[in-house]
Amino acid sequence: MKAVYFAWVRERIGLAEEELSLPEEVKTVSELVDWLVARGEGYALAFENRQSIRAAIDKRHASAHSLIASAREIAFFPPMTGG
Amino acid sequence: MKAVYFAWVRERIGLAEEELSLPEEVKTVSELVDWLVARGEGYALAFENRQSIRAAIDKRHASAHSLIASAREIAFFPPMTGG
Amino acid sequence: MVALKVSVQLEDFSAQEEEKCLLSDRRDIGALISFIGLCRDEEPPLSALELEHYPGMAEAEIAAVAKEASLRWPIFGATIIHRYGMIKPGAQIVLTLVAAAHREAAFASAQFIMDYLKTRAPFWKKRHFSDGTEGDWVAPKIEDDLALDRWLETKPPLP
Amino acid sequence: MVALKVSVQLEDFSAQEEEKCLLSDRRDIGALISFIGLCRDEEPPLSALELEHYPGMAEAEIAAVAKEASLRWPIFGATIIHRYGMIKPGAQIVLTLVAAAHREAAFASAQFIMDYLKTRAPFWKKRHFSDGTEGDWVAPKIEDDLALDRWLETKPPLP
Repeated sequence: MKAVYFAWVRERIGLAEEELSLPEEVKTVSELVDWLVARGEGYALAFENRQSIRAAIDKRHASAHSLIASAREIAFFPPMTGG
Repeated sequence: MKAVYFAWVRERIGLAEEELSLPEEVKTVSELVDWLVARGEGYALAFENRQSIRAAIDKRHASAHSLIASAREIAFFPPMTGG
Repeated sequence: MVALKVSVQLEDFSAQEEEKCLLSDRRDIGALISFIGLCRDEEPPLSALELEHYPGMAEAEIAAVAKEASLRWPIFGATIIHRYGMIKPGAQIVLTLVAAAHREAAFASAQFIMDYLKTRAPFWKKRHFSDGTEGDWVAPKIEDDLALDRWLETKPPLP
Repeated sequence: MVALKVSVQLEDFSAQEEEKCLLSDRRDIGALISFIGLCRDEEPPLSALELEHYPGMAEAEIAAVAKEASLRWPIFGATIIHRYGMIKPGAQIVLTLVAAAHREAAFASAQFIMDYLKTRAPFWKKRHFSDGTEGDWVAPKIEDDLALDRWLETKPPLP
Protein backbone atom coordinates (compact mmCIF):
# COMPACT_ATOMS: atom_id res chain seq x y z
CA MET A 1 0.00 0.00 0.00
CA LYS A 2 1.24 3.46 -0.89
CA ALA A 3 1.08 6.27 1.64
CA VAL A 4 1.23 9.89 0.46
CA TYR A 5 1.69 12.99 2.62
CA PHE A 6 0.94 16.64 1.90
CA ALA A 7 1.79 20.11 3.20
CA TRP A 8 3.16 20.17 6.76
CA VAL A 9 2.37 16.48 7.30
CA ARG A 10 4.79 15.80 4.42
CA GLU A 11 7.35 18.23 5.87
CA ARG A 12 7.23 16.73 9.36
CA ILE A 13 7.45 13.14 8.16
CA GLY A 14 10.15 14.17 5.69
CA LEU A 15 8.70 12.11 2.87
CA ALA A 16 6.18 12.83 0.09
CA GLU A 17 5.32 9.15 -0.26
CA GLU A 18 6.40 5.65 0.74
CA GLU A 19 5.39 2.02 0.39
CA LEU A 20 4.02 0.49 3.57
CA SER A 21 3.89 -3.19 4.50
CA LEU A 22 1.31 -3.31 7.22
CA PRO A 23 0.78 -6.04 9.79
CA GLU A 24 -2.64 -7.66 9.53
CA GLU A 25 -3.99 -6.12 12.72
CA VAL A 26 -3.88 -2.62 11.20
CA LYS A 27 -7.39 -2.41 9.77
CA THR A 28 -8.59 1.20 10.06
CA VAL A 29 -7.23 4.66 9.31
CA SER A 30 -6.99 5.26 13.06
CA GLU A 31 -4.97 2.06 13.60
CA LEU A 32 -2.70 3.01 10.72
CA VAL A 33 -1.99 6.36 12.40
CA ASP A 34 -1.11 4.52 15.65
CA TRP A 35 1.26 2.29 13.71
CA LEU A 36 2.89 5.24 11.91
CA VAL A 37 3.31 7.26 15.13
CA ALA A 38 5.26 4.35 16.62
CA ARG A 39 7.71 4.48 13.70
CA GLY A 40 9.53 7.63 14.70
CA GLU A 41 9.67 11.22 15.80
CA GLY A 42 8.67 12.79 12.46
CA TYR A 43 5.50 10.72 12.35
CA ALA A 44 4.71 11.48 15.98
CA LEU A 45 5.11 15.20 15.28
CA ALA A 46 2.97 15.03 12.13
CA PHE A 47 0.12 13.38 14.01
CA GLU A 48 0.55 15.14 17.36
CA ASN A 49 -2.86 16.79 16.93
CA ARG A 50 -4.71 13.87 15.41
CA GLN A 51 -8.15 15.48 15.08
CA SER A 52 -6.73 18.08 12.73
CA ILE A 53 -5.32 15.54 10.26
CA ARG A 54 -7.48 14.47 7.33
CA ALA A 55 -7.16 11.19 5.47
CA ALA A 56 -8.15 10.01 2.02
CA ILE A 57 -8.36 6.45 0.71
CA ASP A 58 -7.82 6.11 -3.01
CA LYS A 59 -8.33 9.87 -3.39
CA ARG A 60 -11.65 10.02 -1.54
CA HIS A 61 -12.18 11.60 1.87
CA ALA A 62 -12.06 8.98 4.66
CA SER A 63 -12.72 9.02 8.39
CA ALA A 64 -10.73 7.58 11.30
CA HIS A 65 -12.96 4.49 11.23
CA SER A 66 -12.66 3.82 7.50
CA LEU A 67 -11.30 0.36 6.63
CA ILE A 68 -8.07 0.36 4.68
CA ALA A 69 -8.09 -3.32 3.63
CA SER A 70 -8.49 -2.84 -0.10
CA ALA A 71 -6.80 0.57 -0.35
CA ARG A 72 -4.09 1.09 -2.93
CA GLU A 73 -3.25 4.60 -1.77
CA ILE A 74 -3.83 6.32 1.53
CA ALA A 75 -3.18 10.02 2.02
CA PHE A 76 -2.70 12.17 5.12
CA PHE A 77 -2.87 15.94 5.09
CA PRO A 78 -3.83 19.03 7.13
CA PRO A 79 -7.18 20.81 6.72
CA MET A 80 -7.41 22.23 3.22
CA THR A 81 -6.85 25.90 2.44
CA GLY A 82 -7.52 26.16 -1.29
CA GLY A 83 -9.93 28.43 -3.12
CA MET B 1 -44.41 71.58 -13.38
CA LYS B 2 -43.27 69.00 -15.84
CA ALA B 3 -44.84 65.54 -15.89
CA VAL B 4 -42.98 62.62 -17.51
CA TYR B 5 -44.37 59.19 -18.30
CA PHE B 6 -42.62 55.90 -18.99
CA ALA B 7 -43.30 52.47 -20.53
CA TRP B 8 -47.00 51.59 -20.79
CA VAL B 9 -48.04 54.62 -18.74
CA ARG B 10 -46.50 56.73 -21.51
CA GLU B 11 -48.16 54.62 -24.22
CA ARG B 12 -51.62 54.82 -22.65
CA ILE B 13 -51.44 58.56 -22.05
CA GLY B 14 -49.95 59.04 -25.52
CA LEU B 15 -47.33 61.50 -24.31
CA ALA B 16 -43.76 61.17 -23.03
CA GLU B 17 -43.98 64.48 -21.17
CA GLU B 18 -46.07 67.59 -20.75
CA GLU B 19 -46.24 70.85 -18.79
CA LEU B 20 -48.98 70.89 -16.17
CA SER B 21 -50.63 73.94 -14.63
CA LEU B 22 -52.18 72.58 -11.50
CA PRO B 23 -54.96 74.15 -9.43
CA GLU B 24 -53.88 74.96 -5.89
CA GLU B 25 -55.92 72.18 -4.26
CA VAL B 26 -53.76 69.48 -5.91
CA LYS B 27 -51.15 68.96 -3.19
CA THR B 28 -50.14 65.29 -3.18
CA VAL B 29 -49.16 62.66 -5.74
CA SER B 30 -52.50 60.96 -5.10
CA GLU B 31 -54.45 64.17 -5.75
CA LEU B 32 -52.44 64.73 -8.92
CA VAL B 33 -53.45 61.26 -10.16
CA ASP B 34 -57.13 62.10 -9.47
CA TRP B 35 -56.72 65.31 -11.41
CA LEU B 36 -55.02 63.54 -14.36
CA VAL B 37 -57.61 60.74 -14.49
CA ALA B 38 -60.34 63.37 -14.91
CA ARG B 39 -58.55 64.75 -17.96
CA GLY B 40 -59.40 61.93 -20.34
CA GLU B 41 -59.61 58.29 -21.30
CA GLY B 42 -55.85 57.73 -21.84
CA TYR B 43 -55.07 58.96 -18.32
CA ALA B 44 -57.90 56.89 -16.85
CA LEU B 45 -56.54 53.80 -18.59
CA ALA B 46 -52.97 54.51 -17.48
CA PHE B 47 -54.04 54.78 -13.84
CA GLU B 48 -56.81 52.16 -13.83
CA ASN B 49 -54.80 50.02 -11.42
CA ARG B 50 -53.44 52.78 -9.23
CA GLN B 51 -51.55 50.61 -6.74
CA SER B 52 -49.33 49.32 -9.51
CA ILE B 53 -48.19 52.78 -10.67
CA ARG B 54 -45.01 54.24 -9.18
CA ALA B 55 -44.20 57.93 -8.92
CA ALA B 56 -40.99 59.91 -8.62
CA ILE B 57 -40.55 63.55 -7.65
CA ASP B 58 -37.47 65.21 -9.07
CA LYS B 59 -36.07 61.75 -9.89
CA ARG B 60 -36.49 60.28 -6.44
CA HIS B 61 -39.03 57.61 -5.51
CA ALA B 62 -42.19 59.12 -4.03
CA SER B 63 -45.33 57.73 -2.40
CA ALA B 64 -49.01 58.54 -2.94
CA HIS B 65 -48.89 60.93 0.02
CA SER B 66 -45.78 62.83 -1.05
CA LEU B 67 -46.25 66.56 -1.43
CA ILE B 68 -45.67 67.96 -4.90
CA ALA B 69 -45.57 71.65 -4.02
CA SER B 70 -41.93 72.35 -4.83
CA ALA B 71 -41.52 69.68 -7.50
CA ARG B 72 -40.01 70.63 -10.82
CA GLU B 73 -40.59 67.21 -12.39
CA ILE B 74 -42.97 64.44 -11.49
CA ALA B 75 -42.77 61.01 -13.13
CA PHE B 76 -45.26 58.14 -13.38
CA PHE B 77 -44.29 54.65 -14.44
CA PRO B 78 -45.08 50.94 -14.01
CA PRO B 79 -43.08 48.69 -11.66
CA MET B 80 -39.51 48.46 -12.87
CA THR B 81 -38.16 45.48 -14.77
CA GLY B 82 -34.50 46.30 -15.29
CA GLY B 83 -31.47 44.27 -14.37
CA MET C 1 -12.00 55.16 -0.34
CA VAL C 2 -14.42 52.81 -2.09
CA ALA C 3 -14.31 53.16 -5.89
CA LEU C 4 -17.90 53.18 -7.16
CA LYS C 5 -18.54 53.53 -10.89
CA VAL C 6 -22.00 53.68 -12.45
CA SER C 7 -22.85 53.97 -16.12
CA VAL C 8 -26.18 53.88 -17.97
CA GLN C 9 -25.39 53.56 -21.66
CA LEU C 10 -26.56 52.51 -25.12
CA GLU C 11 -23.28 50.80 -26.05
CA ASP C 12 -22.20 47.32 -25.09
CA PHE C 13 -19.57 46.90 -22.36
CA SER C 14 -16.50 44.76 -21.81
CA ALA C 15 -16.50 43.04 -18.44
CA GLN C 16 -12.79 42.35 -18.88
CA GLU C 17 -11.93 46.04 -19.43
CA GLU C 18 -13.98 47.02 -16.40
CA GLU C 19 -12.34 44.33 -14.28
CA LYS C 20 -8.90 45.54 -15.26
CA CYS C 21 -9.92 49.05 -14.33
CA LEU C 22 -11.36 48.00 -10.96
CA LEU C 23 -8.38 45.81 -10.04
CA SER C 24 -5.88 48.41 -11.30
CA ASP C 25 -2.66 47.40 -9.60
CA ARG C 26 -4.05 46.68 -6.19
CA ARG C 27 -2.65 43.67 -4.39
CA ASP C 28 -5.14 43.65 -1.52
CA ILE C 29 -8.09 42.27 -3.52
CA GLY C 30 -8.79 38.61 -2.78
CA ALA C 31 -12.19 38.24 -4.44
CA LEU C 32 -13.64 39.63 -7.64
CA ILE C 33 -17.25 38.90 -8.54
CA SER C 34 -18.73 39.65 -11.92
CA PHE C 35 -22.42 39.29 -12.65
CA ILE C 36 -23.58 39.68 -16.25
CA GLY C 37 -27.28 39.78 -17.07
CA LEU C 38 -28.01 38.71 -20.64
CA CYS C 39 -31.03 38.95 -22.94
CA ARG C 40 -32.60 35.47 -23.02
CA ASP C 41 -34.57 34.33 -26.01
CA GLU C 42 -38.16 33.30 -25.33
CA GLU C 43 -41.13 31.58 -26.91
CA PRO C 44 -42.33 33.05 -29.29
CA PRO C 45 -38.82 34.01 -30.45
CA LEU C 46 -37.65 37.53 -29.70
CA SER C 47 -35.99 39.86 -32.16
CA ALA C 48 -35.01 42.13 -29.27
CA LEU C 49 -35.81 43.44 -25.83
CA GLU C 50 -36.30 47.19 -25.82
CA LEU C 51 -35.02 48.78 -22.63
CA GLU C 52 -36.53 52.12 -21.72
CA HIS C 53 -35.10 54.11 -18.83
CA TYR C 54 -35.53 57.36 -16.93
CA PRO C 55 -32.34 59.33 -17.64
CA GLY C 56 -30.82 60.85 -14.52
CA MET C 57 -32.93 58.87 -12.10
CA ALA C 58 -31.54 55.54 -13.37
CA GLU C 59 -27.94 56.61 -12.66
CA ALA C 60 -28.88 58.11 -9.29
CA GLU C 61 -30.75 55.03 -8.08
CA ILE C 62 -28.00 52.63 -9.11
CA ALA C 63 -25.42 54.86 -7.43
CA ALA C 64 -27.52 54.88 -4.23
CA VAL C 65 -27.70 51.06 -4.23
CA ALA C 66 -23.94 50.76 -4.81
CA LYS C 67 -23.28 53.24 -2.01
CA GLU C 68 -25.53 51.29 0.37
CA ALA C 69 -23.70 48.05 -0.50
CA SER C 70 -20.37 49.72 0.28
CA LEU C 71 -21.71 50.75 3.71
CA ARG C 72 -23.00 47.26 4.53
CA TRP C 73 -19.94 45.22 3.49
CA PRO C 74 -16.20 45.84 3.46
CA ILE C 75 -15.63 46.17 -0.29
CA PHE C 76 -12.93 48.01 -2.21
CA GLY C 77 -14.99 48.95 -5.22
CA ALA C 78 -17.96 48.24 -7.46
CA THR C 79 -18.72 48.91 -11.11
CA ILE C 80 -22.27 48.79 -12.39
CA ILE C 81 -23.20 49.26 -16.03
CA HIS C 82 -26.79 49.08 -17.29
CA ARG C 83 -27.64 49.35 -20.98
CA TYR C 84 -30.78 50.74 -22.60
CA GLY C 85 -32.12 50.60 -26.16
CA MET C 86 -32.72 47.56 -28.37
CA ILE C 87 -30.92 44.48 -27.07
CA LYS C 88 -30.81 41.24 -29.05
CA PRO C 89 -31.06 37.75 -27.54
CA GLY C 90 -27.66 36.64 -26.28
CA ALA C 91 -26.47 40.24 -25.81
CA GLN C 92 -25.43 41.78 -22.49
CA ILE C 93 -27.81 43.99 -20.50
CA VAL C 94 -26.20 44.62 -17.14
CA LEU C 95 -22.83 44.22 -15.43
CA THR C 96 -22.13 44.25 -11.69
CA LEU C 97 -18.54 43.92 -10.55
CA VAL C 98 -17.46 43.89 -6.93
CA ALA C 99 -13.92 43.69 -5.55
CA ALA C 100 -13.25 42.85 -1.90
CA ALA C 101 -10.64 41.25 0.34
CA HIS C 102 -12.87 38.22 0.98
CA ARG C 103 -15.43 36.28 -0.99
CA GLU C 104 -18.30 36.63 1.50
CA ALA C 105 -18.47 40.43 1.14
CA ALA C 106 -18.07 40.21 -2.64
CA PHE C 107 -20.86 37.67 -3.09
CA ALA C 108 -23.26 39.35 -0.69
CA SER C 109 -22.84 42.84 -2.07
CA ALA C 110 -23.07 41.77 -5.72
CA GLN C 111 -26.31 39.94 -4.99
CA PHE C 112 -27.63 42.85 -2.93
CA ILE C 113 -26.88 45.27 -5.76
CA MET C 114 -28.68 43.10 -8.32
CA ASP C 115 -31.72 42.55 -6.07
CA TYR C 116 -32.16 46.24 -5.33
CA LEU C 117 -31.34 47.38 -8.84
CA LYS C 118 -34.12 45.12 -10.20
CA THR C 119 -36.80 46.78 -8.11
CA ARG C 120 -35.52 50.36 -7.70
CA ALA C 121 -33.73 51.39 -10.89
CA PRO C 122 -36.16 52.91 -13.42
CA PHE C 123 -35.83 50.55 -16.40
CA TRP C 124 -38.62 48.83 -18.30
CA LYS C 125 -38.38 45.98 -20.80
CA LYS C 126 -40.60 45.55 -23.86
CA ARG C 127 -40.57 42.45 -26.03
CA HIS C 128 -40.22 42.66 -29.81
CA PHE C 129 -40.93 39.41 -31.61
CA SER C 130 -39.14 37.85 -34.58
CA ASP C 131 -42.31 37.94 -36.69
CA GLY C 132 -42.17 41.74 -36.60
CA THR C 133 -44.89 42.30 -34.03
CA GLU C 134 -44.32 44.51 -31.04
CA GLY C 135 -45.04 42.57 -27.90
CA ASP C 136 -46.02 43.40 -24.36
CA TRP C 137 -44.10 44.94 -21.52
CA VAL C 138 -42.30 42.47 -19.29
CA ALA C 139 -44.15 42.09 -15.98
CA PRO C 140 -42.22 42.33 -12.73
CA LYS C 141 -41.53 38.98 -11.10
CA ILE C 142 -42.87 38.30 -7.63
CA GLU C 143 -39.51 36.66 -6.83
CA ASP C 144 -37.81 39.99 -7.37
CA ASP C 145 -39.80 41.51 -4.53
CA LEU C 146 -39.22 38.45 -2.36
CA ALA C 147 -35.49 38.64 -3.06
CA LEU C 148 -35.41 41.91 -1.13
CA ASP C 149 -36.71 40.27 2.03
CA ARG C 150 -33.46 38.49 2.74
CA TRP C 151 -31.70 41.84 3.18
CA LEU C 152 -34.25 43.14 5.68
CA GLU C 153 -33.20 40.73 8.40
CA THR C 154 -29.90 42.44 9.01
CA LYS C 155 -30.51 46.09 8.19
CA PRO C 156 -33.38 48.42 7.29
CA PRO C 157 -34.22 48.69 3.58
CA LEU C 158 -33.21 51.65 1.45
CA PRO C 159 -35.51 54.67 1.96
CA MET D 1 -27.14 18.36 -20.32
CA VAL D 2 -25.20 20.50 -17.89
CA ALA D 3 -21.73 21.45 -19.14
CA LEU D 4 -19.28 21.02 -16.25
CA LYS D 5 -15.61 21.76 -16.82
CA VAL D 6 -12.91 21.35 -14.18
CA SER D 7 -9.22 22.06 -14.52
CA VAL D 8 -6.36 21.99 -12.00
CA GLN D 9 -3.39 23.65 -13.63
CA LEU D 10 -0.09 25.44 -13.21
CA GLU D 11 -0.79 28.07 -15.89
CA ASP D 12 -2.85 31.21 -15.47
CA PHE D 13 -6.36 31.31 -16.95
CA SER D 14 -8.44 33.81 -18.90
CA ALA D 15 -11.90 34.29 -17.39
CA GLN D 16 -12.96 35.93 -20.65
CA GLU D 17 -11.96 32.92 -22.77
CA GLU D 18 -13.74 30.57 -20.38
CA GLU D 19 -16.86 32.73 -20.40
CA LYS D 20 -16.95 32.72 -24.19
CA CYS D 21 -16.61 28.95 -24.14
CA LEU D 22 -19.37 28.51 -21.56
CA LEU D 23 -21.78 30.90 -23.29
CA SER D 24 -20.95 29.47 -26.75
CA ASP D 25 -23.87 30.62 -28.88
CA ARG D 26 -26.62 29.84 -26.42
CA ARG D 27 -29.45 32.33 -26.22
CA ASP D 28 -31.13 30.88 -23.15
CA ILE D 29 -28.59 32.12 -20.59
CA GLY D 30 -29.85 35.07 -18.56
CA ALA D 31 -27.20 35.16 -15.83
CA LEU D 32 -23.48 34.60 -15.86
CA ILE D 33 -21.52 34.72 -12.61
CA SER D 34 -17.77 34.82 -12.46
CA PHE D 35 -15.85 34.53 -9.21
CA ILE D 36 -12.09 35.07 -9.28
CA GLY D 37 -10.00 34.39 -6.20
CA LEU D 38 -6.74 36.35 -6.17
CA CYS D 39 -3.53 36.17 -4.17
CA ARG D 40 -3.69 39.03 -1.65
CA ASP D 41 -0.55 40.58 -0.33
CA GLU D 42 -0.09 40.50 3.42
CA GLU D 43 2.02 41.90 6.23
CA PRO D 44 4.94 41.05 6.19
CA PRO D 45 4.95 41.34 2.37
CA LEU D 46 4.65 38.13 0.39
CA SER D 47 6.80 37.17 -2.56
CA ALA D 48 4.36 34.37 -3.37
CA LEU D 49 1.83 31.88 -2.11
CA GLU D 50 2.85 28.30 -2.88
CA LEU D 51 -0.13 26.13 -3.65
CA GLU D 52 0.35 22.42 -3.13
CA HIS D 53 -2.32 19.99 -4.26
CA TYR D 54 -3.16 16.29 -4.40
CA PRO D 55 -3.23 15.44 -8.12
CA GLY D 56 -6.24 13.41 -9.13
CA MET D 57 -8.14 13.96 -5.89
CA ALA D 58 -8.23 17.73 -6.44
CA GLU D 59 -9.93 17.36 -9.83
CA ALA D 60 -12.30 14.66 -8.53
CA GLU D 61 -13.40 16.70 -5.49
CA ILE D 62 -14.01 19.85 -7.50
CA ALA D 63 -15.97 17.85 -10.08
CA ALA D 64 -18.10 16.32 -7.29
CA VAL D 65 -18.89 19.78 -5.90
CA ALA D 66 -19.79 21.10 -9.37
CA LYS D 67 -22.01 18.08 -9.99
CA GLU D 68 -23.78 18.59 -6.66
CA ALA D 69 -24.39 22.27 -7.51
CA SER D 70 -25.93 21.24 -10.84
CA LEU D 71 -28.31 18.88 -9.00
CA ARG D 72 -29.37 21.53 -6.48
CA TRP D 73 -30.00 24.43 -8.86
CA PRO D 74 -31.18 24.74 -12.47
CA ILE D 75 -27.92 25.77 -14.12
CA PHE D 76 -26.73 25.31 -17.70
CA GLY D 77 -23.06 24.96 -16.98
CA ALA D 78 -20.11 25.64 -14.69
CA THR D 79 -16.38 26.03 -15.24
CA ILE D 80 -13.98 25.74 -12.33
CA ILE D 81 -10.23 26.27 -12.66
CA HIS D 82 -7.85 26.03 -9.71
CA ARG D 83 -4.15 26.76 -10.04
CA TYR D 84 -1.24 25.29 -8.12
CA GLY D 85 2.44 26.26 -7.87
CA MET D 86 3.95 29.62 -6.93
CA ILE D 87 1.43 32.45 -7.22
CA LYS D 88 2.45 36.08 -6.82
CA PRO D 89 0.39 38.75 -5.02
CA GLY D 90 -2.23 40.15 -7.40
CA ALA D 91 -2.28 36.97 -9.51
CA GLN D 92 -5.30 34.72 -10.03
CA ILE D 93 -5.74 31.50 -8.02
CA VAL D 94 -9.23 30.21 -8.76
CA LEU D 95 -12.07 30.80 -11.20
CA THR D 96 -15.67 29.72 -10.80
CA LEU D 97 -18.08 30.48 -13.63
CA VAL D 98 -21.76 29.58 -13.59
CA ALA D 99 -24.33 30.12 -16.35
CA ALA D 100 -28.07 29.87 -15.67
CA ALA D 101 -31.39 31.22 -16.88
CA HIS D 102 -31.88 33.28 -13.72
CA ARG D 103 -29.61 35.11 -11.31
CA GLU D 104 -30.76 33.32 -8.14
CA ALA D 105 -29.49 29.92 -9.31
CA ALA D 106 -26.28 31.43 -10.66
CA PHE D 107 -25.44 33.28 -7.43
CA ALA D 108 -26.36 30.40 -5.13
CA SER D 109 -24.47 27.74 -7.03
CA ALA D 110 -21.33 29.85 -7.50
CA GLN D 111 -21.26 30.56 -3.77
CA PHE D 112 -21.96 26.91 -2.93
CA ILE D 113 -19.12 25.79 -5.19
CA MET D 114 -16.66 28.20 -3.57
CA ASP D 115 -17.73 27.28 -0.03
CA TYR D 116 -17.38 23.54 -0.62
CA LEU D 117 -14.24 23.82 -2.69
CA LYS D 118 -12.54 25.69 0.17
CA THR D 119 -13.08 22.88 2.64
CA ARG D 120 -13.11 19.75 0.43
CA ALA D 121 -10.63 20.25 -2.41
CA PRO D 122 -7.11 19.11 -1.41
CA PHE D 123 -5.06 22.31 -1.77
CA TRP D 124 -2.73 23.86 0.79
CA LYS D 125 -1.20 27.33 0.80
CA LYS D 126 2.25 28.19 2.08
CA ARG D 127 3.51 31.74 2.46
CA HIS D 128 6.86 32.86 1.03
CA PHE D 129 8.00 36.26 2.22
CA SER D 130 9.69 39.06 0.26
CA ASP D 131 12.75 38.94 2.54
CA GLY D 132 13.48 35.46 1.19
CA THR D 133 12.25 33.48 4.19
CA GLU D 134 9.86 30.62 3.80
CA GLY D 135 6.83 31.20 5.94
CA ASP D 136 4.17 29.10 7.54
CA TRP D 137 1.27 27.19 6.09
CA VAL D 138 -1.97 29.16 5.89
CA ALA D 139 -4.37 28.01 8.61
CA PRO D 140 -7.96 27.19 7.69
CA LYS D 141 -10.44 29.91 8.60
CA ILE D 142 -13.23 29.11 10.99
CA GLU D 143 -15.56 31.12 8.72
CA ASP D 144 -14.94 28.63 5.95
CA ASP D 145 -16.45 25.86 8.03
CA LEU D 146 -19.30 28.10 9.12
CA ALA D 147 -19.98 29.00 5.49
CA LEU D 148 -21.00 25.41 4.89
CA ASP D 149 -23.77 25.58 7.47
CA ARG D 150 -26.00 27.73 5.32
CA TRP D 151 -26.24 24.93 2.74
CA LEU D 152 -27.30 22.32 5.30
CA GLU D 153 -30.67 23.93 5.92
CA THR D 154 -32.03 22.94 2.53
CA LYS D 155 -30.28 19.69 1.66
CA PRO D 156 -27.90 17.19 3.23
CA PRO D 157 -24.18 17.91 2.89
CA LEU D 158 -21.93 16.15 0.45
CA PRO D 159 -20.92 12.67 1.66
